[in-house]
Amino acid sequence: MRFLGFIIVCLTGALLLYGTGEFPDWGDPDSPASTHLSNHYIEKAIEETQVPNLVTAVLADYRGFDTMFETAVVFCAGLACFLLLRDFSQKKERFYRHTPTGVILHVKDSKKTLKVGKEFEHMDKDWVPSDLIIKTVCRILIPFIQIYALYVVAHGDFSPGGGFQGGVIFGSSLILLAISYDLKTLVRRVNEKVIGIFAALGVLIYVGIGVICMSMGGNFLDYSKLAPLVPGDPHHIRALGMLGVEIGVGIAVTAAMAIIYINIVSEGRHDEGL
Amino acid sequence: MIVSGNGFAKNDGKPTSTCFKSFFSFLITFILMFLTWIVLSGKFDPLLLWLGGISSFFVAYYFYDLLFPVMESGYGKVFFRFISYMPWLIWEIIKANFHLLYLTFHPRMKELIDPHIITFKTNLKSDIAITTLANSITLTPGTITVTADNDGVFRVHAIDRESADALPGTMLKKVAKVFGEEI
Amino acid sequence: METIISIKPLLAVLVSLFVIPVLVSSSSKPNVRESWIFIAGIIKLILVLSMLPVILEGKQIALTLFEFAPGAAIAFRVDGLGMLFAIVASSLYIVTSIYSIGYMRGLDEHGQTRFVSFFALAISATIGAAFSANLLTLYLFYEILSLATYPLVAHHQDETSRISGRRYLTFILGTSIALVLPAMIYCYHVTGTLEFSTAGIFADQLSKPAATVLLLMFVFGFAKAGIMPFHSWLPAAMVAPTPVSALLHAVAVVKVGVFSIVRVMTGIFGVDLLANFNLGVVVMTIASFTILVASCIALSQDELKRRLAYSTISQLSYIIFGVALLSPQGLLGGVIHIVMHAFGKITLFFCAGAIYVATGKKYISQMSGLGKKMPFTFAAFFIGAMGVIGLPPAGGFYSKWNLILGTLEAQQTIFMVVLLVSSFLNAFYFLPIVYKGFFGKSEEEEDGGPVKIQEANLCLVIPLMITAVISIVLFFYPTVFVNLIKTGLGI
Amino acid sequence: MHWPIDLIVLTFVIFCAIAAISVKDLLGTAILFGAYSFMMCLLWAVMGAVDVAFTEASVGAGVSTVFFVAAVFRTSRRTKD
Amino acid sequence: MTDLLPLIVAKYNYWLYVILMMIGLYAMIAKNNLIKKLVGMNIFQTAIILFYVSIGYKTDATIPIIQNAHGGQGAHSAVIHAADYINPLPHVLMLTAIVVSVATFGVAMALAVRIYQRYQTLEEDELRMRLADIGLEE
Amino acid sequence: MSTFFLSVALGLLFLMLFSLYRALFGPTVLDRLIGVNAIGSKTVILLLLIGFLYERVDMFVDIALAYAFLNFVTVLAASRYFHKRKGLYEESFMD
Amino acid sequence: MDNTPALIVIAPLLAALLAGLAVWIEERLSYLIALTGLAISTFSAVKVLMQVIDSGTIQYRMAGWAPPMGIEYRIDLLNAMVLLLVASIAFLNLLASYKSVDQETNDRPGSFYTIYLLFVTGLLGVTATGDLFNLYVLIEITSLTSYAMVALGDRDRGPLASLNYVFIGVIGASFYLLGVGYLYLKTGSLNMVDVANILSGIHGSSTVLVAFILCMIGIWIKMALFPMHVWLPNAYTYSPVAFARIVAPLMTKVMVYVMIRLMITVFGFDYVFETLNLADAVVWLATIAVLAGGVMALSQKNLKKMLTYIIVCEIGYMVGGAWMGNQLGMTGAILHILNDALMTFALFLAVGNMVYRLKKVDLPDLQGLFGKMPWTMAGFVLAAFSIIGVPPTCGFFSKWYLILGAFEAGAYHFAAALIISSLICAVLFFKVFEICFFDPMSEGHGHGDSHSHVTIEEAPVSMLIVSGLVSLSLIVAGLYSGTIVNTIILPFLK
Amino acid sequence: MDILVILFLVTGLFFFLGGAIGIIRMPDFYSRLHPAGKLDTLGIFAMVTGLSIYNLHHFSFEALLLSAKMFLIVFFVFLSSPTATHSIVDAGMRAGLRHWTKKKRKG
Repeated sequence: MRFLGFIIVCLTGALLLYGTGEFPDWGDPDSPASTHLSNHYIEKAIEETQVPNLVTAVLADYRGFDTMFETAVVFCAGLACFLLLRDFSQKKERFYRHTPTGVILHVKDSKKTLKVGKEFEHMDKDWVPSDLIIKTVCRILIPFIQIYALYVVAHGDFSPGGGFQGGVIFGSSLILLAISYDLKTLVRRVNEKVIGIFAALGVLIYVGIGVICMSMGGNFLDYSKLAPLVPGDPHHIRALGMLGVEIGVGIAVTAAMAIIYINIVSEGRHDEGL
Repeated sequence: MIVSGNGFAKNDGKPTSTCFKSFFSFLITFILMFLTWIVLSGKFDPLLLWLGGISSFFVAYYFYDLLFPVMESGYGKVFFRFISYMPWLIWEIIKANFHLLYLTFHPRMKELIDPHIITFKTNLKSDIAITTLANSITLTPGTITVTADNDGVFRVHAIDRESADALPGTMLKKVAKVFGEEI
Repeated sequence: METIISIKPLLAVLVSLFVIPVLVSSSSKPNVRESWIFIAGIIKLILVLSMLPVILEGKQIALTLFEFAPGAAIAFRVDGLGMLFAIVASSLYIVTSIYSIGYMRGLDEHGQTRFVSFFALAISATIGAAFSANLLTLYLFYEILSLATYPLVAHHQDETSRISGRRYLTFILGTSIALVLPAMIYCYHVTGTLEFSTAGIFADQLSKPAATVLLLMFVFGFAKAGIMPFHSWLPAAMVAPTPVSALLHAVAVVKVGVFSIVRVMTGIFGVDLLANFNLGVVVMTIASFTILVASCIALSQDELKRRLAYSTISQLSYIIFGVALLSPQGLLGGVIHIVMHAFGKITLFFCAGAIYVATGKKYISQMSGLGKKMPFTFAAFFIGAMGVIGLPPAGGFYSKWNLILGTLEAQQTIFMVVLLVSSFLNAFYFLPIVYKGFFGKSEEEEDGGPVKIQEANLCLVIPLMITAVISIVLFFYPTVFVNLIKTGLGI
Repeated sequence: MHWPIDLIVLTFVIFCAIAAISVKDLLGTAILFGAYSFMMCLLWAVMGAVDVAFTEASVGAGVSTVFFVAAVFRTSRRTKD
Repeated sequence: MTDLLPLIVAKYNYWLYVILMMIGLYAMIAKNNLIKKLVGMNIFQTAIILFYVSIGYKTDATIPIIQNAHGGQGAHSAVIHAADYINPLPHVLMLTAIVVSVATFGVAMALAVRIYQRYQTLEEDELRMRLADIGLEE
Repeated sequence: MSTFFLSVALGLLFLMLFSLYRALFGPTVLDRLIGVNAIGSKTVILLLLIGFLYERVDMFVDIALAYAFLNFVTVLAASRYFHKRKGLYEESFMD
Repeated sequence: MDNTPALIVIAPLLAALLAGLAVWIEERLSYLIALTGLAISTFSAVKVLMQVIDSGTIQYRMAGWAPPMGIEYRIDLLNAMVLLLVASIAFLNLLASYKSVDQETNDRPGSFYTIYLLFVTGLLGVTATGDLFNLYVLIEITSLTSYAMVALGDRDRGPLASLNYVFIGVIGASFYLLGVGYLYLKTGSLNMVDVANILSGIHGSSTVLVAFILCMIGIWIKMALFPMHVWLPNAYTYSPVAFARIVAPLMTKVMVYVMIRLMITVFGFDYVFETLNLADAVVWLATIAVLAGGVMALSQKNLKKMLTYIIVCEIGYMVGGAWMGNQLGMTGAILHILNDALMTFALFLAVGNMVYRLKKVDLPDLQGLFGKMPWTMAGFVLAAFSIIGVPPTCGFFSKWYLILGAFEAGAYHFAAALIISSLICAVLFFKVFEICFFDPMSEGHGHGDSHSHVTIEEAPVSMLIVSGLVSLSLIVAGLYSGTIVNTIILPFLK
Repeated sequence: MDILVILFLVTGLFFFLGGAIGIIRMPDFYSRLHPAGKLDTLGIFAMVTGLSIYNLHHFSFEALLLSAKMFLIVFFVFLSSPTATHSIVDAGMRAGLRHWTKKKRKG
């Protein structure tokens, strides 16, 4: 296998290197790639869309259709992880902790249950008390991270970033919560159903905006047709549409990242986690 | 999203804050978030401000208990004392770093250093105080906090005797003063 | 030539197809089921016969169903040759239906509904093949027929039938896919059409080697005709119930093979082309080889049905032989042999089945003396045998006579010898059975065991009487068929 | 003007990539993979692809690595190659 | 030296992308551990992203975010030269590609976890042995 | 000034080589972690410097910020691993 | 503005998301939503096909941007046909899957429908789009959903098969992406027509050659052409039946469509067959693929796996036909996309019915099935005949064109391979028929009792109806293949 | 002004150098963390200070906010870096990594 792999790799490499022979120089401003389509984007985008971040303009408007499917891919990944790993079965052996004393009870009989409430709480085999310092620092940091993530989503038009990056950062903040405390804390705060709904909802916002454009008599995702629905400068309607779309992306990505993480780290049991 | 304070308050062994207090901590969080937003954004476009408001509200509404799990009246004072603690800390950090630089660049470094672990106990109670002390220790001369638990027991890894001897010392006092705790 | 567009050929094909759902739905009531078969058979025959006058007038009936490429369509065209074959098949179908009722019930076979359904499907395909207007349609029905017969051959669902079924399919399906299909597509590739026409479809696109290869592909590819290397499916298929062997393996299936070869030789290549390239001799050589070898093998077979099967193999080659003579007399003799042999051979098979049902005996050596117990059966057997051997007053004489004339006409004296020799061989392997049946001592007489043997039930005896009688009638009145052949082949 | 940075970072990237696939401890691989993504992010930034850099920072260095660690946590660190 | 350096600079990115890609491909084909293969896969994908981003780069151009766009009402009238900004299109494409790659990566990780749950190993040869043990090898 | 920034950036890259050495050859996983952490902190500065080189530092600050944060998450996740799974790789070969 | 073209793709996507929401609210609702979405999609596809036949190519601008800037849908005859095929098969399969999904994914049928719809969306998008990069994204959607689905199938082998699928799938998609990158580098555009225009000026470039090779290899990997097929059998065998039924007929076929699209629309006939000298080599490759697929299928003991190898074989047909370099071969390839999709679908429907009752379909499990599930078997037999190429089923007619094309191109080896593979298929299927026809009873009655006491009945009516319908459509498609060729394929090729 | 900036940057670079050398030279994992955790933090502090001063070159409100934003990084690093360091040390302890001691003590 190694040898075969080596040969395949070398062949591929040779093919690709052969192809590079006619490449324009790196950074050549006159290469076809940098002159044909991109000039239009660079010169006209701000005029047509009022969005200074060209990447966002192209991403969410000119090629918004791509981005919609990209979001769908993320949603699909989340759903796939959920379907693959989520495990609803009740474990036979269970552990409980007596909250006031901290005594840990190990229940082997699957029928016997303890009432989970003030006195007892569920616990996992590999439970480890979370670290105080990490916990406190993360507690302080998480809201800032979140506001930062939302800032990134909202400012996709002006600075790098956008729905996807913001969503990932927001998702990371949730992951951070799960890492610094434990997974149960996260799941208790943002429960599974909510994440699931949000994942679909995010993409739905995107598609929904497209469909609304369609029902307003435009093409799919043609934001300019949204103008009658939104107050404000009709010139900025495309920027607004992009913002709406980015928010949808952000929601979907956040939820998908959370789902993927939660399911991988707990093998779908939603218990202790990393 | 489902909001529940219990996941966090429980660790402090204190009951969940009352309605008013939680509103207050929500408000503070909101203001803090909004300020952060403005610093981040740097734009005063009405739309963006609105978005900032909504975002701050969102974060504050769902995560206020993260930043201020226990709302107490003394936060303002603590804040100012903390600010005044900062320059001292930075100065200490700089000193520590020069010391460390000296160690690193010393040709016979391995003779100078003497890594070992020391343990000491403090009477600090609140999480935030313990954390501040632990991080300060980590940032200052040749010492890194290994563990710090709820009871205020610290294990510290020190790179040489000199650094180890300085602990807990002044820093503990200062931190205790900042958070108004007994030593 | 005048062409009439009519839906009748399609109806004739579809009648027994449409009856299948009815058969399946009435599977719990055997009598109702069988009456449906009968009705369908009669309708089919009527439809076929109703076209007869038109054809005899020298007109043709045509119907194009689906044209999927220029020159390649699913289309029907009824001409003399097809008509002849259709009449034989559909009339014998009715007879066989009656016979199979008796046979299946007599033996209390399982899966009778399945049996009759596939039987109906097979006969549909046969008629379809008879009425095909082009090679594509012919191939289509040929394949359907192959596939529809498989469940019939493997009807007993035991180990022997599994093996036979496998062999049957290997030969039939294998050759048709591997040889006929590429040959056909090559024809289309060269000429752009597959329509049969008496002049042939090749103008002068073919070289002699190509033509030879193509012809051989067709001749061997239509393995149902039982040309020698590809013959062994036929004896194997004799494990099937006797009605199947009778109708399908004496009439429908094998004759479709032969018919296809005749069609290809006359309609695709054209007599002139074959004559130009002198390809008739090639085919004749192959056919003669088959005739002689199969006859010899038949001599050594003890199981009656297998002997009949080898006899069939050799008789089929007569037809091909006759066509390959490429002379009017030869063509006439060859094609009319389709009819003559059909009636003769089916009689023989019917007899074999009747003997089996009545006595449970399969082997010739066990049959001595049975003629006294089953006089009608053995009388019919005698007539059938005469037909196959070519003795007057059975119809077989007419075709053999024409064949011999044909060889003379084509000045192929050596092949005439082949015919004569094989006729002797035929006589050798048939007449002893008759002789033993009537004059030999039966086993019971030898053993002294008092086993009561009597004539099989009426459902079995009547059909074989009918076919035997027709066999004789055809000797005296072959005119209709001769006319059909003459209009069909333009001789 | 940025080519020296580009050149050096690219070389680093190659090092990281080779190391990441040859380390015999999957957690090490995870960590090196994170480093690899950091470098890549730097590379995109050098080439002016800020959005890509941002995404790579958040995805490659952040989420991917965490997923990786999580997966290693739930499977095993052991590997033969 | 004077000739060599511009040539290297001009093609360095493309060469190195090929090398990176070969590394990734090799890891995917030859490595025994499934997670290692996944790393290879990611390296492979990043190599492609590197290629695309390299296409888009322009010397002496700035990042594709229009400067001073909101500096005032009159700012729009300023003419934008295409040569001043880096080509945004490859960036857009690569954003999508990165997202796709992380999605694939997540799913692949989930699959790896599932496989480990079932077979307690992620080494290909051991997996093959396990499969043979339980009679599932074809 | 930009020449200076460039040389600072190159200097940082040079220093990064040391961290990279630790990351690539660190005897234990945790050494690698230290190396990567150190690379991360240098990268934050590098990003800012690149921003100044492009004269668009406002765009790069965001990335640097995200970077710092995500580096933290990664390091935390990797080190949390050891809270749950004991041992370096000697033990993990056993099970 | 007529939005029908967009609706074909958007309706399933929207339905997928709504079904995804419904998972959390009312699980049963998701089935209805899915059904509605696909019905709308199918209906739109029919409408678009009519429009295209009437008035020629339809262009639809996504987000209203003119083509080279924005993404456009370019629906010509070929597109429209494949769209209708995909949408209707997806719809029919959904009709048939109601029960089997319940059986196989007893925990989360709603999520299944969501992923299913996303998969269909991907396929439809791949077919409709006129943009090279958009194609990549959509391919990835289909791949990702397939990965998930494959893993959900067999508990033991599913995840492993899926992970291998991931590796190879990613390599394939990445190669394609690289190819697009090389093209973009040379042309600066991503729109197919635009790229084609620019390419016509730079045919000699080595970069374009590499781009072409990369694209082709990528697509071949995705469609599992012979040496790159290793992922397919396991992946399809171990996926849930409801999914196998759609992925097997559609995925590879759509990829063949993509290949044809790239060859015809993007690179152009001239480039592919005149500038490059690859056609012979590829036809040889296809020949080997056909033979190898058949031979490998012969050695399988599991019915589902056997069928997957037949798919490998069929892919060889289409690739060979498309690379023949003449109109007949291309006609055959395109016709075979349609026919093969139908017949594979029919086969897998029948297999699905069997799995529904038997749970596993190793060949010995099938004994006596003709008696127990006659209608299912009838469908199976028809589909099998079609694969073998028995007239008048549709398989015969595409084979006809393919062989004709091979004759015209002088590729007799390919024609021979086709014939041989027909024979192999005949052997294969009659092996199966034999097993199904001769029940265990014939070998001894005692044996039959020990086999199993569970009486096996015919599959549920909903599954049977679809199965029967599709099997009959094989004949109908066969009979009307002349019409299809004349109204759709030939005008497209001109 | 530029001199100040250069000074800060060079200082930061110097700290980073210390960190880098420390990472290489220190004998064991725990002692390596000291330079890595602390010197880098201070290095970031110094350099960001320098850069934000440079950023205030053309003074405006926006530039001020930008500098504040940069200091947000410092704030962040000051919080996270010691935590990360602590977390790594903790991990080392839990992993059972022995710390390096002087040879004379080893007996």
